[in-house]
Amino acid sequence: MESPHLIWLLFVPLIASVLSLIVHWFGDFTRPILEFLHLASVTATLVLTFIVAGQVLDAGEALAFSDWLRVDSLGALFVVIVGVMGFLSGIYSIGFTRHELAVGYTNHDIAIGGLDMGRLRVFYSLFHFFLFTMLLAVTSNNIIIMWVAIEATTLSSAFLVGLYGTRPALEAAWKYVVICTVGVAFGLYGTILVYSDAVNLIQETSKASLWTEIVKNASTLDPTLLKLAFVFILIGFGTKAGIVPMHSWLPDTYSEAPSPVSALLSGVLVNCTLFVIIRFSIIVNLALGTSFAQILFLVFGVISLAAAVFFMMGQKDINRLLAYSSPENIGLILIALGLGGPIGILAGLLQLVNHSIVKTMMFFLSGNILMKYRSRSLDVVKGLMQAAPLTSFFLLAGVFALVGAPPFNIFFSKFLIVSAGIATGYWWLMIVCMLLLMLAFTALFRMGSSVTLGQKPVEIQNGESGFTTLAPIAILMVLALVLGLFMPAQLTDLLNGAVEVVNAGVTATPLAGPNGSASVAGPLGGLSVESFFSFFSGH
Amino acid sequence: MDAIQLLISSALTFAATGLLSLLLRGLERPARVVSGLGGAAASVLAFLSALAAFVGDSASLELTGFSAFGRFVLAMDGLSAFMVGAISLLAFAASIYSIGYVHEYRGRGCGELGFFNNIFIAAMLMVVTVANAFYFLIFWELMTLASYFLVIFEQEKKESVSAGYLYFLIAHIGTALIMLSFFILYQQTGSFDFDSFRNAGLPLGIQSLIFLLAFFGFGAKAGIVPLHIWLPRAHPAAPSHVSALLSGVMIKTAIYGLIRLCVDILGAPLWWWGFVVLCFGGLSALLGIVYALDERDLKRLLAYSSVENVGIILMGVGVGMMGMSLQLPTLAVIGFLAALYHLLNHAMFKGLLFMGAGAVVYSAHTRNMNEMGGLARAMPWTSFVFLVGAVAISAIPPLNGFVSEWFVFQSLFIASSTELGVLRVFAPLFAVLLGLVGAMAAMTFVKAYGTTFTGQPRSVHARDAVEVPGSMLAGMGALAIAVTLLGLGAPWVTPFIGGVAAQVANVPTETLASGIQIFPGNEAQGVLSTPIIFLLHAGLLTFPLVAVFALGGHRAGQRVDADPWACGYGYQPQMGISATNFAQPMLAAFRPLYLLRTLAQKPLDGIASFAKRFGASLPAAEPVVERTVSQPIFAFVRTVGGWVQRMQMGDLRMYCLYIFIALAVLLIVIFK
Amino acid sequence: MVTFVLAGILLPFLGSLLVLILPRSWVKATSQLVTFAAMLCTLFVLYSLGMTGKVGYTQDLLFFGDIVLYGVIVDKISALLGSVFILFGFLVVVYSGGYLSEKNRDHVEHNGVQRRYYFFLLTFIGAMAGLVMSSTMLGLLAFFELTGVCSWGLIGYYNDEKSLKAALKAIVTTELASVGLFIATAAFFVLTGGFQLSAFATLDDTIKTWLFIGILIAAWGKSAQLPLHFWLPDAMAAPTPISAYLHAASMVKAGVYIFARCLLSAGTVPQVIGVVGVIMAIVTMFYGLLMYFPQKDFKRLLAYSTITQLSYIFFALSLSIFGSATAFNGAIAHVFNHALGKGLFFLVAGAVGFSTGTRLLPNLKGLLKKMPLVGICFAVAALAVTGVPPFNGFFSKFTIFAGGFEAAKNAPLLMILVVIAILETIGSFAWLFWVFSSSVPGDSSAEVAAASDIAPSMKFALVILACLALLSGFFAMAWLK
Amino acid sequence: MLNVNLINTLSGLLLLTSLLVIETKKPRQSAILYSFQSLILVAIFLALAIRMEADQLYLWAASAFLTKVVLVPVILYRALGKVDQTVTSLNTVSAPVSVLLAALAVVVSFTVVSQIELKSAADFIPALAISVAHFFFGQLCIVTQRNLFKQILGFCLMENGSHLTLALLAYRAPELVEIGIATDAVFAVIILVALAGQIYKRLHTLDSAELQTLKG
Repeated sequence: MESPHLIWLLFVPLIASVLSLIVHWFGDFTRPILEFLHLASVTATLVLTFIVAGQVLDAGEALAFSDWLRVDSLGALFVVIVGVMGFLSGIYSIGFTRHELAVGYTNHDIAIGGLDMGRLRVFYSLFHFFLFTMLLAVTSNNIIIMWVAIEATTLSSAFLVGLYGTRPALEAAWKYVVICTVGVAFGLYGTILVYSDAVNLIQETSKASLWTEIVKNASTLDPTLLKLAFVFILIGFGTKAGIVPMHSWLPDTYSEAPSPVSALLSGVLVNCTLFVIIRFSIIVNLALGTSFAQILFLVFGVISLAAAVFFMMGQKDINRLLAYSSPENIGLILIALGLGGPIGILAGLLQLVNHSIVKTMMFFLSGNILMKYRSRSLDVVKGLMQAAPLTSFFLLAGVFALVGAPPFNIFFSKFLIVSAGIATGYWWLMIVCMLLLMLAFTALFRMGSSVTLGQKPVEIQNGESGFTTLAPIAILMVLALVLGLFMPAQLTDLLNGAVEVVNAGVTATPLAGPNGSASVAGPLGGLSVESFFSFFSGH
Repeated sequence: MDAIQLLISSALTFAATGLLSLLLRGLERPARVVSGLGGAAASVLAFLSALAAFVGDSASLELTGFSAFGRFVLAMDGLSAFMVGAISLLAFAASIYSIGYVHEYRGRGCGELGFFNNIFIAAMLMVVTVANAFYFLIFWELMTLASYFLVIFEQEKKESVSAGYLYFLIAHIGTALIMLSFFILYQQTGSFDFDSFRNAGLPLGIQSLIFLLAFFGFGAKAGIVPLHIWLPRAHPAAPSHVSALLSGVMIKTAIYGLIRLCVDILGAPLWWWGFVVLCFGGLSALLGIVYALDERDLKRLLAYSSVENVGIILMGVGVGMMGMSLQLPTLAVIGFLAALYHLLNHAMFKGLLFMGAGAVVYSAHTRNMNEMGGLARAMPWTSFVFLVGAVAISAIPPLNGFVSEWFVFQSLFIASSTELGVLRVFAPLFAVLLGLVGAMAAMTFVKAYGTTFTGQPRSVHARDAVEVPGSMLAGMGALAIAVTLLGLGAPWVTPFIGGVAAQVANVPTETLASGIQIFPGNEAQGVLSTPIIFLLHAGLLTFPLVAVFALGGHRAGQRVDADPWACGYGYQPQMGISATNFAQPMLAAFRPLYLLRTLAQKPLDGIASFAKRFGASLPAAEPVVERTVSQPIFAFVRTVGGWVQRMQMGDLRMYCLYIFIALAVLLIVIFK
Repeated sequence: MVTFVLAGILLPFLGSLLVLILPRSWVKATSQLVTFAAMLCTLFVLYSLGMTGKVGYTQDLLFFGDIVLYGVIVDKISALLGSVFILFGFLVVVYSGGYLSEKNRDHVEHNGVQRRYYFFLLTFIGAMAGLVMSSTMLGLLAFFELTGVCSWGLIGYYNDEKSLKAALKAIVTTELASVGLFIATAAFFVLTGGFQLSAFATLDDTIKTWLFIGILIAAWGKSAQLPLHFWLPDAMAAPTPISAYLHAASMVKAGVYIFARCLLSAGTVPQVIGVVGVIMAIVTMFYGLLMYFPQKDFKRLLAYSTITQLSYIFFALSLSIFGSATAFNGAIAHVFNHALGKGLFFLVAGAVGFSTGTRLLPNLKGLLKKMPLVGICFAVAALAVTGVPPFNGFFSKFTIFAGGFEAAKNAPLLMILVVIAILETIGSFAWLFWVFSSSVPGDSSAEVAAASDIAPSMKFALVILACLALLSGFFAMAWLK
Repeated sequence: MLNVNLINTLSGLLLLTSLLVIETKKPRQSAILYSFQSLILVAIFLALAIRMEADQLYLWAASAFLTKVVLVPVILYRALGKVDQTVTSLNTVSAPVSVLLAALAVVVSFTVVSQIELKSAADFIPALAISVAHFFFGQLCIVTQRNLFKQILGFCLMENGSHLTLALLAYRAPELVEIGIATDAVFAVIILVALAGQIYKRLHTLDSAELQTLKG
């Protein structure tokens, strides 16, 4: 189905980005106008993502630009993530940047700086451009453009990372850009290999770069080349996704970037690159059978998980701790994908969604802490319970959610992953993973207790950080709870569709059961989504 | 009302008056009166119940209990009725006595005292009538519990509290042993009813195990040597009417339990069971009295004497058990008769003596006999009843102690003529031992009475003593009358108790006759006529009087009213015979037996010091799991974490290298 | 009826939210009201179950498709334990009202009513109710973890270095153990295609064995059994009402409860689980006993006592695998009785700390003189915990031993273990009663003589619990008959 | 029709120039050398265009010339003019070692590429292997050089490598693709240079060894 909304979805942030750069002509009104523009853009983006997702639910896919842009269920899932997280980050940014403006940009070589008007403009402009590139990555049907978009995310976010202009911020930005461009260059290499293989098979060369066309001809691709290509792709895009050992930019970047940016990086960008990897893995699965990609996923998943939890042990910096929690979760997602089968893929995608909700929330919270304490060190940040009870409540809830305590959403996706592992016979791997997760659990809990409890430093004033910085957190918190307790039918349909897409090459039979339908049962009126679990109940 | 209804109403009265007393704790006098009079009334009900059981058939009551362990069964057979009777008699006297006596404890919780006391008695009544092991244990422990609080009632005294602890601990261990024996039976029968236990049909080996467990379990409560150590500490620690109950009846519930389980239920099938009981009885009797002799604390002396008397009772039980296993009905009946009779007698006179001691303490505020003396003048009535008790316990006719000891002797004599070699050798020996014990008991109580009531007051307390209130005298008087009646009325009492004994021994009752006989027609009619013996004794006493009178030695009877002559010094009260110096010769004679105590102390000290050292090493053991398991794991994780974190050394070029290495490794692995 | 069950579970959760929202001055009353209402609901469930002949029933509540995620099971066991957990929760909330004040000498630095405390406490009560009533593995797992999280918040309540460390230790240890349950639940799900416990019986023996090993590991961790016991003594850094509730009455029972529930659902269970369970229980029992002796801190002593009592429950549950229903009932009764007895003991410790400012046993002498009520409750608690009739501990211990002898009929070696357990009970008795003898009667020590009065709400909780400690033994036995 | 060997030889030349880019001490010279190398790349494109009769490749050549031969070197050269040159010659390993590593990269590339059976690329196996190796050379440059600008050049070398592969294997790709890639590369260079400039301005260093404060 041709979808003009899809085009608008890309253009809105792009226009907002350009406009943001030029508003300084308005002098004193710059900031309000910037903020208005910003709000309008993120809201429009959010609405458009929902529209596009709705179209996908109705018609199966949304197309634009003669198939160069295409959103199927898998894509829609990611589009929605980008839209929602972009919107919430957008809201959060307003409060955050106001506070940082109040702190002011200083030229001194301090650990954590503030902002000035110029940088604010850059921030808003790049914010939207960043959003645009991510949306492009997940809507593009052209594998080369996909790569371009991913590379562009790096470039657009580079200055966001270094926005504070302090020594650590610049260092982080440099590392981020260099490592990611290098990594993504590997990705390019892999992409080229796939494309060059496809171009020999597909008569219409203009279509050879379309993912849909490659998938159609996947079985005739050269296996060796594809293997080579996939290795490059996994390593390349894996760099961006924060898979260990290519993750090394990640802690520096997440900790030094302004919090809304960290939230987007960890909550969304990671997903977008994973999306690319998943897209390629579908091709590989079709061409080589599932085992090749799955084994790679499993290996890297376990490595990521294991290394990440050890990085988290004894980490003194809140943001770095949260940053390392990303490879941990990516590892889990990869393991789930590596386990394969409908359950595994579903578990992986669900974990991906849940992780992005919770991790975004956590970075918002760390931003609030930063605003209050001007520090990220666990030695300094103490007694949040006294200083800002609400923030501290959210932080605790976030920690619980992140470690997968019920009733939060990660509990269920974690559970599904373990179930998938057991169903596929990886008992011991699952036990090892759970034990490794215990370390993450320990580290996060230590952080949670250290920050919220204890005696707060005397110079810190009591008080919350304001509506715009708390509301997005509250929304995410509610989301985390809701997805833990119920699963909205639309999301279920999207997930089902996505699983179908990912699983397409493997099993001939699509998911059993009808599409999700809500039914009320029991006094709680639990939303019942039949197809969601039905594929296990029927074995 | 039949026996059971009476019993239940009695128990409920005890409980109700106890609770009422607790509620009235703020007002001490009403509390005292309620618990005392209520207890007395309840005791009357209990006694009537016992009588009703004797008169009517054995009664029982069944209720579906709250537990899965069978019904709540109350059964009044002869043995139970006998025990109820014994308890009720003493409880009656103690209750009356307590009305006055508890005044001593004013301001220290008279209400609570009444509560625990009455609950204690009620629990005892239930223990001896309940016929289900589960409920038996409940009441058994309830009895211990209530009496524990009575023992530590004088909580200001450290030794009271520690005595109570020791008492409760040993009782608890005993309970555990009893429980084990019940469990073994339960395992075989699937029920806790005594009735089903009877039909268990266990192998003899297991039965013997049950016997041993039960013997030591009940023995701990009965205070047999060497499990007696708590007794001389705990009994004196309690208020005196409670001491009376403790010594008088509570330790007898253990005898009851032993008879119930090993004789009634298991049927004492092996001769050595009885022999074990006999031996421990003999040992307890001997050591008990030897230690009593040495005591200067009046109440401790009485407590040691209880050990002795329990020993005597056990000797009777032992003989009876052997009689059963050897299928000699006469021996069995005589043995149990002796045991039960002595049980009853001891309840009476030991109760009397403790109450007497309580009266002394009430007036003189000390328990040390060396600080007494001359109390007979100040407290004539007390002195008199105490004398009655002392005479009775010394087995001097015509009072009851003589009667039951006589039966014990008789049972031992009959036993020595059985065909069992062991008995032929040992029964005479035990008879001799019993004689010795009797002699020493007499000596002990001469000392007790003499140093307490005669001579000069040896302390200010003793000098200022006055006679105790009427209720106390009434309580003691009642017991004195009972002691006399049980002695003089032996010919009429014996058939009753003999009937019980026969029931216990599971033989027909006709073999025992009653009446005044000196020479019984057959050995089964081993009944003595105490009136005749009394007359004989009285006659013997009149003989010297007549002689003196006839021979004109009337000067001898003249009273000389002058100061005692003391080798030139003025007489001092300290010069008189005291508790310490009186027993000096005996101490010398029985040095080895006293040495036992010091000898036993050594291993005990060893154990204690080992325990102390062991205990000292425990704190180090506490974190052992942490130190050996969790901390190493944690340290390991940290070390690994350190290695991993070193990967992130901050160098951009290394980071790029990682990517390259990852790629290279993958390429090599995949493409070889 | 299910409405009332649900009300029992959800009211505390609702309360926990209200506590966050309502004004600070309402917090205490709200908590008390909510828990009281929840208590009435569960007591009504108990009552009506008793009236209808104790026939259990299950109601599925939360679905995903045809898979039941959560449902409630109301039977003899869950109704009994659910009501005691919530009832005790109510008493603890009441007690806390007095305990958490400036007058508390044990924790002088306290500053007024804290939402956090009541929030975690109420959430915990709800979670515990949810756990007990759960008819699915997922429900067990979810609430199991939730209780752990709440306990973390409560142990670390005082915010000092020590309590934070203890809290972390507790949560990490129990969560580590809960990996076992997690894996077992996942496997259960994969194998049966659902979460309903009723499917347990359909599994074959090998699978059952593995599942039970997972469950046991979780249960050991939660119930502080060797070798995962060490968090419990340290967790005594929590406020004493919390120790009473979490570390005596309820949370540590979550472990045994899931084990019991799964045993009940599984039908026949491979004996190897019984063997493992029995041996570990005996080892823990003796370890706990030995650790009584060096303890100076009242609460630590109680913690070790809790460990041994929990081993009794494990012991009994494992015995039931050898075919003794009596042992199972004994275990359930012991959960019930120990909750009240040990809970009372902890509250006594709290009252002592509250009024004297010390918990060190050598400093506590002559409590009865100065604080008769506390002294009496001390006695009642000691007797209840050590199993002296007519107090409740006896009945369940007796049932356990009887069950042991029943089981030993088929496996004579068990007899030895049962006898060892009886020895332990004597040792326990000896030491706890020694503690009682040396601290309750007699003349007061300086600390005790200077004691202040305890709050009325604390007295209320103590009196109710003391009565319950006397009566509950009979009730539990009759209920489970 | 051009000889295949020409293409392969030109590719070999590419390797040589990359080594020069890496090992030259002065970054400005490296920039110039890079420009020269890009010129060779353009030549390869042209040769391929002739041999394969692929018209798109002319366009490729043009855009590559514009971006790689002109734009990127100019940007780099100008940026380098503004910075202190003293820190430019730092490297981690000595020249012989890096040459050795480069040789290793070539060997690995040949091994991997020789396994591929692509009928379109059968003639260009050496060139393909060289393009892969060239890619690794870029990596080598980033790893061994401490100067930020040398690292940017390393990235450019990698770009060239992948570009060559693209041309060898997928010369029929639409122009838009090529332009996208090229523009991205240019933008990457611009942003890297800008960042490096900021770092120099704020921190007065171009030594990546001094950018090691974030760790752990």
